[in-house]
Amino acid sequence: MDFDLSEEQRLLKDSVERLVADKYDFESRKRYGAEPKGYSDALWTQYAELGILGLPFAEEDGGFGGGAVDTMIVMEALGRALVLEPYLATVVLGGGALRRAGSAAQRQKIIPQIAEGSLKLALAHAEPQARYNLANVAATAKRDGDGWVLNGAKSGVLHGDSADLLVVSARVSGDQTAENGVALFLVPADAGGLTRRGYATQDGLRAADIDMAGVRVGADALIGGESDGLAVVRRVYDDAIAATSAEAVGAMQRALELTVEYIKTRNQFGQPIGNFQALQHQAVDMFTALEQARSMAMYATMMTQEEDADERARAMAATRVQVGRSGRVVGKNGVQLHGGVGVTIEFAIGHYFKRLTMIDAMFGDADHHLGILSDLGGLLPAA
Amino acid sequence: MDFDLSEEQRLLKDSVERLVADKYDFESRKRYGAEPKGYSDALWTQYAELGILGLPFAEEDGGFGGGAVDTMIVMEALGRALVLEPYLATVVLGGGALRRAGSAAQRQKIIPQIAEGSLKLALAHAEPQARYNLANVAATAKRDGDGWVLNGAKSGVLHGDSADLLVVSARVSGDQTAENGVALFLVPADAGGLTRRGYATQDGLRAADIDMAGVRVGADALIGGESDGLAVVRRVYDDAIAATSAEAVGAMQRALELTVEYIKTRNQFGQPIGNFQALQHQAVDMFTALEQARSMAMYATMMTQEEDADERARAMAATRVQVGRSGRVVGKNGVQLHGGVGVTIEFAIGHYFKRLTMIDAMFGDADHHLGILSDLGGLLPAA
Amino acid sequence: MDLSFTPEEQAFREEVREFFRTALPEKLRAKLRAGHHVSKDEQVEWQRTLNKKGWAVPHWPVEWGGTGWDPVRQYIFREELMAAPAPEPLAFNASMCGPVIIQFGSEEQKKRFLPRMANLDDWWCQGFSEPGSGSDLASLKTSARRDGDFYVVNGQKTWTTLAQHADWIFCLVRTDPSAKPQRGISFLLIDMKTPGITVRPIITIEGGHEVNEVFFDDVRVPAENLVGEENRGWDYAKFLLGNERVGIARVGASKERVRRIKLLASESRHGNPPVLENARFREKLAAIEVELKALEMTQMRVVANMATLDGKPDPASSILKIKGSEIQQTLTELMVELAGPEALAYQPHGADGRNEPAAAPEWALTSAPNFFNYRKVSIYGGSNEIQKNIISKQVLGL
Amino acid sequence: MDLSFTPEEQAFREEVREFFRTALPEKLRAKLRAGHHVSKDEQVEWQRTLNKKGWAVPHWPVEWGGTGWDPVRQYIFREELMAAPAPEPLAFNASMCGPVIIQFGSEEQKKRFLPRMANLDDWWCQGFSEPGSGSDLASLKTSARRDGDFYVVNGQKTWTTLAQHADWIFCLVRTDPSAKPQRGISFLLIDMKTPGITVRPIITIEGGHEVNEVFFDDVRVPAENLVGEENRGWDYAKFLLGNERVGIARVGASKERVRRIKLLASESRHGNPPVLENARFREKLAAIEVELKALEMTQMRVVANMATLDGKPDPASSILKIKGSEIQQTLTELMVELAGPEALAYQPHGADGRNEPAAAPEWALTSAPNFFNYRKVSIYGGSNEIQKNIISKQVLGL
Repeated sequence: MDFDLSEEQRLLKDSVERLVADKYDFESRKRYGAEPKGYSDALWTQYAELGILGLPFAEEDGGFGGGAVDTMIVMEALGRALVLEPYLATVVLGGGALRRAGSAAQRQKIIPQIAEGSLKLALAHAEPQARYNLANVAATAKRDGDGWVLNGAKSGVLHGDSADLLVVSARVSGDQTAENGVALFLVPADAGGLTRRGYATQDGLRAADIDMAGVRVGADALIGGESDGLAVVRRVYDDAIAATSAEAVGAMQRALELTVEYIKTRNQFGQPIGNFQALQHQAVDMFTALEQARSMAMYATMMTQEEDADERARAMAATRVQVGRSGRVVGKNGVQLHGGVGVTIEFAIGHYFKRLTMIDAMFGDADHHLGILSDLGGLLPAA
Repeated sequence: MDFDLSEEQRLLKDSVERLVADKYDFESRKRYGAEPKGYSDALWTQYAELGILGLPFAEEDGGFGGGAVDTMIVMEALGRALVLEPYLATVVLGGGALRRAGSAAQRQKIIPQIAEGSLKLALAHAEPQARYNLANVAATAKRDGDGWVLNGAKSGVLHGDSADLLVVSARVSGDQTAENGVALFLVPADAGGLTRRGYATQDGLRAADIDMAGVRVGADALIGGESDGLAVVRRVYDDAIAATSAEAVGAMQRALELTVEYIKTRNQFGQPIGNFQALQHQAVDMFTALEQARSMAMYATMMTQEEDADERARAMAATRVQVGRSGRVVGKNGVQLHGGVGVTIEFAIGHYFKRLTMIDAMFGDADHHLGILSDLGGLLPAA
Repeated sequence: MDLSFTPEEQAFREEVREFFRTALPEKLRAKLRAGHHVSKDEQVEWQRTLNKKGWAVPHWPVEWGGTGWDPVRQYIFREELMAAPAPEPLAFNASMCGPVIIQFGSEEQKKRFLPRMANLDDWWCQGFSEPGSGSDLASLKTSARRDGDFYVVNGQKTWTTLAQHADWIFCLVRTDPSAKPQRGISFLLIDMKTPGITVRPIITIEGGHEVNEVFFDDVRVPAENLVGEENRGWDYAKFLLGNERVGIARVGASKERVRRIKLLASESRHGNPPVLENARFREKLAAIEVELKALEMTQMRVVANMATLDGKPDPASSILKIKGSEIQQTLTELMVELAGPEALAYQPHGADGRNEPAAAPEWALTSAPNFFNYRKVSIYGGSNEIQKNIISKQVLGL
Repeated sequence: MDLSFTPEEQAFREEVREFFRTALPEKLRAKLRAGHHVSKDEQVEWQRTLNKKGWAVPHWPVEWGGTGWDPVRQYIFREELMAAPAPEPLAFNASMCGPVIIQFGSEEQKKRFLPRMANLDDWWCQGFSEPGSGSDLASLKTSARRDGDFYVVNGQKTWTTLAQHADWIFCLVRTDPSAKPQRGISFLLIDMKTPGITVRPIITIEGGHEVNEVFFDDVRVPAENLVGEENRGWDYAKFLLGNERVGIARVGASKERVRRIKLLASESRHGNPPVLENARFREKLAAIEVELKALEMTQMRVVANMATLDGKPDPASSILKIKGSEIQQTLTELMVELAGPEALAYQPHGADGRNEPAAAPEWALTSAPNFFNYRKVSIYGGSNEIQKNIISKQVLGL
């Protein structure tokens, strides 16, 4: 057991933190959000230069051979600044599907383009009717000669509006909620028959609803097998749970700092409101929530390596419960301690609150995961 | 809508409050608890003189014709002093079964004895296997000539060890958890074949486990019909929920007063600890919990008159949720604000905490009733 | 003690309900139920409908347009209004400035302002808070210097709700800078069209524009617009804030929201089982219902005691704000949970060209913005921390 | 960063587990699992078993009986001990007074006291709190006046855990009444058999006798029993309280309790469905498990950082007490819920003649007493409010 970062990891952490500290203050973020894509392409290039876009991919595929801890480090730093760029969508979600299940040919073609920043991905899996049931896939893929024809609708696809290449799930066989029979396909965003409606999300990021009407792709578009795409999605979502938990920890850390700074300087009744014990204790509750979430983000990071899907599912569900609940405590107390200015768009704290809320909602909220965990029998055996 | 007490109710309130204020300080209570029955027979006589033992019974039966509000007033006053005598067991539970379902002959024979303080009752319904399922009755009653023979076990019978007369439920027909087929019987505590094991309860009251092996009673022992005893029990338990909610409110009120008095006088760091804002806010949380519970105790009192069993069930479940949760807040915060002395047997606050906990556990705890309420669809209609 | 409504009160409730059924435009009802704000025109039109019926300002004296209803009937009216749901009469007119003028204003002020207030001919807003004076209101700095028949006002107000619609603003201003903080404050009525007033929007976290900053730069206000006596404004403000108490629990609005959540959660969407079949969701909702029922009873106790306590506040009234805001916030949060992934999309009213419509229903799209926006209810009107300080001191004597 | 245990650490865990499997008397294990306290004799016998194995005081220096284990191994040992469950080595000896003597005591004191401490030949208790000095420990009044080669001690200590068993007490006493509160305090070792000492039991709310008052009336203590320097006792006390931090989370004990609740809740009693089939109960338990797993990871972070932080406390360590006590309390409450109506009966150990046995299992009968008793864990050792004050000041800089 060892919680220390390696020398390389420490360097990585320093360099990402320095980049966002330099380039991602609150005012800059506002400017990036107003750019056409809703984020900064210039920053994206800098991420590529820093090496973080290719980080988790194998060196032989054109990546940098980083592990889950490296992703944790990056996501935490990005979370501190509420970074808008599609790192999660491209590297963790879309890229993750390739990393976990892509063929050597697919990986070697695409990953170098991800790493150099010239290709953005999105994972189009969720559908309007699915709610949080990952197995509910109504979109279909039918064989058509050597290739496939895709039909159906995807919704809330994170950064789906600006992605170049989509990883799309579709059902090849089985009932609409069957565990088997789902496949993943690489679909260019400009494929014929594919339409996208892009919109802002509540936290200032972007997403898209996608319709597919007779979208044709070749045989080489299939990622992995014809029937086990759902297992890949589950694995990638687990990676994303670990990654967004780290992002949430970064956001909570910064939200706590902002709040403590604010109550140290805001004066009422002739003194800083940070002198009032009831407010101090609310700040302490934020700190406690943060540290508990940090612990679980580390735990989830470790458990992304776990090969037993059930064990992994327990760990990820538990992490979501803690991170979701901690996020609510930090977000709500942070706004409350800011008072009136906390609910204005001009103060950063509200944006942290919104992002923390949306991280919770993204792959099933804390209570949803509590149900999953309890149905799996919890973490400890009876004795 | 009118929350004022009538002149008579105001007098009742004053006189009961005066009695317990005079006779039921913390030291006296300790003495009463050490008496052979675990309470004071001398006080019981005074309750009779005050007229509260016959209060809820009809005047033609030898009672005083009081209503649910009168019982609320008495129970709240008794709750303030954590009174040990078997008022709930005799007047509300055992007497309640007679009041709700007894024949004129039964009522006119027994109620005058209750009112004058010469006869104590208990309701022996719960059984070891039943948990909170009121319909789970395994004890049996079999016809035997004109009379009946009872067999089975009852557990946790409140003040069952010192009662003179027991109201016992037993199954005449149907499966062990059938809604119909349960009857109620009047059984003298000294009946042949009936054994009692008396013990203290966690809150300093008394209860008994009761075994019946071939207990014979006459035809006149049957209360109400042969099959509808469970409906009577439900009705009486609803009355008891209202009554114990009022008792809990009295206990919470006093617990809050004791706590506020304590933190005003306890000095640490050169000042009364009641000056510390975090402790003040905990006391305010107690106050809020108390007032919300008081409102629901009033609501339950009103709803004891409701004839629709489902409507009544919703109201009682909702009341138990609020009163149970409020009791926990008041009990826990009260102890916490007392610090070390709060967990000693020499300070009253711990006894309030224990009684509030046991009121919650008595007819199903707050979460149990939340389940009932939610299964009944909650309080408000969808729209 | 009788906690049920009398037959007369029940009949009154039916009458009110029937009026809302017929007089309230369906479009307005639908808008409120979907979680949207009403426009200025809609608010004005509705308040005039109420005023025509004689119900715009029920709690005012009959001579100024009130109804003469007892507290219980006023309560029933408010409950039914929120249950409809219908827009509430503009609080700044009906519950805040109006009662102050009735209690402390001159005869001329009453004649001049009250009828127009009741009919929403004038839209009022409130100028109390300042950037440096939130919880500590008495530290306010906006000054009013006497200059002949005028006061000259300089300073800044903030959190001024709907100032963008307002014709008039009632302000706390400092008229004696040398007195103790509470002593040098006056209550002044200011025409928003007076030169020197600038209104600047404050955008709230969900993107809405409800509140504003109001700047005063040598604004000349006729001295006749002073309410009551100079330097007594703090007393009038306390009177005003005391009046807010009962309405602030917003029990009726929360009941309406519970019913709405139940309806939405009992519907099967996309062929999935209704969310209400999930025991956890159902119990969370039931738990809020219990709190809400308790609060409703608490509120009824306060209302019923108004007659007997003769103006002195019922100690229980102090929990209305705390519990009411907690319940409102929890309900908005439950709505987000109900919307699930459909809460994700942000759809600003004034589409900014880069947003295409998401395939989610209106109630789901407004769920997160309402959750975000409702953080305000534990902050404004005296934060819940301040409320607890008040209870601690005034009720518990700590 | 590698958050898994190494194969060597896993093997060590197996070794420890195996030892507990064979060396721990089954009766003792059963007693702890039923929620009972162990007797003095049982505690002594067990600690001697540990000491024979060389594991009584793992964190002490090897020369005084320690093991030389790194923090991770010490952590594993403690976890397995609690999971067994086995009685913990008496904290007053092993974690409190022992380390102080090791760090600040004289060579003579070490030789005289440490071996007997490790073997529980002497049972120690702690004399810190006084009736007027709970949270505000520095205000303590018990005085020690120097008189030749002796200190003469007068005053009163309270909350003295298991003083009824104790041979020795380590006390904070005021040796300089004129100095600032923290400056005039010394750390004194006192033989409980010295004339003038009276121990009076304090009965806790559930009826147990764990704590006591200890009165000192002209108690003459040899000056050689002073630890370190006169008037430096406050520093030694702070050192002692700092050592408590990691153990105080009691993660292992809570894990054992979770497993136990799961087992009991998964059994069908009286032919009823297991309580664990109730989704609400299951989810409540799962929610605690999450908090507990997070706390375990937090504790491991603190343990792992001990090597690198070189004695400086990890900021995260300050949450161990707060979260640990919350979890312990919630678990005792869940046990009461599980027992249901069977939690009702009070069965004092020394039956008072008026109590006949109730027909409920042992674990149910101890559930409510444990719930009541465990209110103490958010009060003692610095109440959770004090802990929050400390975090606010030391970690957040407020």
